[in-house]
Amino acid sequence: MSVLKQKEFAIILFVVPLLFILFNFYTGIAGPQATELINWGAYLWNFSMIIGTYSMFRKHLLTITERQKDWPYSVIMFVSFFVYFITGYIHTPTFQWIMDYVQTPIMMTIWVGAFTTFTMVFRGARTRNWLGVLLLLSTVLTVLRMAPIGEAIWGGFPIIGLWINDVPNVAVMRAITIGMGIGLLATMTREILGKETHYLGE
Amino acid sequence: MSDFIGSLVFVSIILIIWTIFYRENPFYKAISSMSVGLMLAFWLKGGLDTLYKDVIKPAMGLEPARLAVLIIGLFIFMRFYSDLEFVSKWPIAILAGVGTAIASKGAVSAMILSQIAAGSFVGADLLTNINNLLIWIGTIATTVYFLFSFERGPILGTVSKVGQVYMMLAFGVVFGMSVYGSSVLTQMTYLLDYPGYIATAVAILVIIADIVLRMRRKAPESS
Amino acid sequence: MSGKKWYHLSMDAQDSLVYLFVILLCGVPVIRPLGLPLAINESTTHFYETLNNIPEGSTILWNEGYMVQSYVSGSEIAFYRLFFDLMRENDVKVIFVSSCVDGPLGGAMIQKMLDAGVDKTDTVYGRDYVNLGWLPGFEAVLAAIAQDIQSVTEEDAYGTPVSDIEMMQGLTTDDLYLLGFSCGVSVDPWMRQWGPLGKPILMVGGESLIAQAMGYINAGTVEAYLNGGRGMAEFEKVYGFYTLQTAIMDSVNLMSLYGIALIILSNVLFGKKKG
Amino acid sequence: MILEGLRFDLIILLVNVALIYFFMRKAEGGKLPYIRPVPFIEELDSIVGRAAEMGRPIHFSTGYGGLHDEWAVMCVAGLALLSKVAELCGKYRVWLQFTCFRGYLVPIGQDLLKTGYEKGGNPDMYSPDMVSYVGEDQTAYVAFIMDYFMSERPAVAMMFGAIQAEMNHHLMMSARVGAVCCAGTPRLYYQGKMALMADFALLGEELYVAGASITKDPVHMGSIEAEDWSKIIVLALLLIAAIAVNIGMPQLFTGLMGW
Repeated sequence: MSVLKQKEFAIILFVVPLLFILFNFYTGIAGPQATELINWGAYLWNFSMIIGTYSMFRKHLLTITERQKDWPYSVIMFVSFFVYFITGYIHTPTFQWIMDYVQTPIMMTIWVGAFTTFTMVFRGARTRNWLGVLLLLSTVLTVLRMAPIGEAIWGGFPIIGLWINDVPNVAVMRAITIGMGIGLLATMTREILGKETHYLGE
Repeated sequence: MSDFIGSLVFVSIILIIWTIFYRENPFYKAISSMSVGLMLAFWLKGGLDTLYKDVIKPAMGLEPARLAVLIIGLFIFMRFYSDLEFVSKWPIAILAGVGTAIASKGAVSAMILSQIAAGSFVGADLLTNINNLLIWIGTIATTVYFLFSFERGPILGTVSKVGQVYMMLAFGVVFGMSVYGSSVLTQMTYLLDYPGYIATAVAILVIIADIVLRMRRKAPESS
Repeated sequence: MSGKKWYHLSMDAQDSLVYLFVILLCGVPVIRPLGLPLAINESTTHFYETLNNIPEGSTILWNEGYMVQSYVSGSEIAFYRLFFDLMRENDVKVIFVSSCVDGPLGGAMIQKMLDAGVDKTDTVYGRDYVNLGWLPGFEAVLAAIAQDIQSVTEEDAYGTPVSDIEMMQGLTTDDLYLLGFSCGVSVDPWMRQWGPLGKPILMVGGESLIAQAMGYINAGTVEAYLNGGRGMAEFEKVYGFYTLQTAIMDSVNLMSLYGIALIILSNVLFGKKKG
Repeated sequence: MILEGLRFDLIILLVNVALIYFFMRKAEGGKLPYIRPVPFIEELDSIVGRAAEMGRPIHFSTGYGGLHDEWAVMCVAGLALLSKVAELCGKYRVWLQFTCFRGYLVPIGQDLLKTGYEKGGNPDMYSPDMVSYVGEDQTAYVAFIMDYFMSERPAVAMMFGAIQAEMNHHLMMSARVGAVCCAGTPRLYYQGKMALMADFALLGEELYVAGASITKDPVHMGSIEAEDWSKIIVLALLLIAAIAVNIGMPQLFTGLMGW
């Protein structure tokens, strides 16, 4: 029993599926079993999500019972959760109504995508050195390439903009992609050798 | 009828969330905590439906593999029994193992090898040759910039500087694209459409009233 | 307000003004569209031709994962309609599946497109197209698709077991002629899982995701792509079916100029403060 | 045995694995490699010190990616930085708020923070409420971050790891609240915004290097040196492929890949 308690056993549970899937990828042997293991990744992720939801409920329940700061908002959170979750199974038209007219505007608007970009541009587009100037120049040229008005102002913008996208951008994205690929392999190796076990919470 | 109310709710939610740009207010906090509840329910329902469909139903049919993953999945709830706490780490270990394997198996061919297949600088027309040459130089310079365990001498220093110039141009493209694309426009069409503009008009009045109130409250203090 | 000039607004007030202008500039074209001509990029026409050149009777897979805007504004309707045209003309079969990071909204997007967006005359569910709905696990689902299409899920979005669906009988991943996806996040997972298959891949992504994926596009892993909102508006023009996306292109012009003006303004202010 | 077209693929994988194993063994044997200094790590002490003077909390987040997906790599480096910042916060008695996105990061975060505050010398200051989790969805996560910045007005805002769109809100709210903004992610999409906006930006793999130079962990230091040599091999392949194509042997490299 004590063997199971050891950290090493959990590392074995990490390494064995990993090596098995790689073995199948390179040799094509035991395909169905590898597929099953890949699907296990998705199913176990569901269970870990349930744990995350439970620990979040415990926190909000604590906020309510002890009347901590902002406890009415936790009540709103619970009410909206139960209403939405239960109608999902009992009364689908209401679920669909909530999805169309309540959840979608929240998901679309809470992003405030444009606003964050414009505040960032207003607050942060400060060029600290000549490299910053280069970055902003390339930003402006790309914006003028993409917006139809850029072409209306001067025919050259789309050509320059496209060149910046097709040459320097390709070169840098290629180098960074290679770097990320190598980084991924390095981490996989460290995890196989058991040197990195943050997934166990150390 | 439900569309009319629905559109009004749709637009008023957008307006309530936009009030955060005016100033912090309880309505925004209410919507944000409601979004927490709705998202949790949404994800949980999606997850549970799939779990039932792909794991619980086959496990009932005594399909061995799905029965095994159901049991291992339930181990995760052992976290709350202190003596069995180590068992709860097993599903997370398998999960992380499969996740890393999936990512690494495709990494070599898609992220490394297919990127190395360089374009040729001979034949074809002159422009593509120059462009391919510039891409090739840029890739090498940027990769040299990301070498960390070498002293940056004069040669490596200048090559890294060339890499930095390339990177600034490339990051400018990525940043420019995000400045260009935005989702506000979709919302605007709903705000100015049939039922929506009623709520928009009301919102504008509320904000103006709030500004006037706060100006009057500030005015007596300073005079 | 002694000593403080009227334009020395608080930081919050300045930001509110910036946002007010964003809202106003977005509103103007909705009321009075500019109607500037939209040039068609070569990548969009290549995307259109690739879809049209799909051989008779082959099966393709579409992985839906675009952002929530497309659920509301239906910006993807154009190529969904083209899928159904291909079903009628070339007897092409399409598998719709979503593993998008926005959660079950991916399944809702496909469902909304199938209900209201497309023209389903004489196409039969189960024979011409199948909807597997939303599946959790993101890259794990992409890996399962690449490994074996039959194992992706037990039942489709409506509860019928995959083994009973006519077009899925005996279908393997190798039979899939083409894989397409729309993404709201970076494209590396799709490239890693589908790249090694060597099949043509179609991509629809947000503008800056495309800029980031230029390495893969230049290397040929991606066959053709639509460049975000603008790409979809161009595709609508090529295909000849217009939605909100084309109207949005007008407002984008003003927003872009506004963005550039802000860049210049913030640098001038920063220069003055530093000077 | 090995499938057609994957043999060269496997060779590259095994070469990388061998390099990492060799350099890790070398580093663990005591010969730590020379790592170019990362400016952000030197400043970390003064950043936390400034937060202590202003008496306002530090907000830390590892962003959207967790330990179960291919972003585990970045989240791990983010957690390494978190443990160092927690130690410094323990030393300077600063409240460190860690917002995590995945359920399983809550226990991991609490463990890291507790050990950090103990090492810093103020174990009494640690409380489990320092770790906040608002569900698996980005929308709620982003809403929480905006709420937190508006109400708590942190002195320093740090975001390291696999960050998605919440980088926008992080940069925006840091600029609005006037917090010292530190950000680092290897994800391509945000390099431009970070390079322009953040006071301290870790571009590309610098996040991994920062994580390693903090922990001085021979494993990470060794693998950074190994990765450098892998990049040099890739540069060599790039050179050979380009030369081969241009002296009239275009089949050399593509043939090798299809072998």
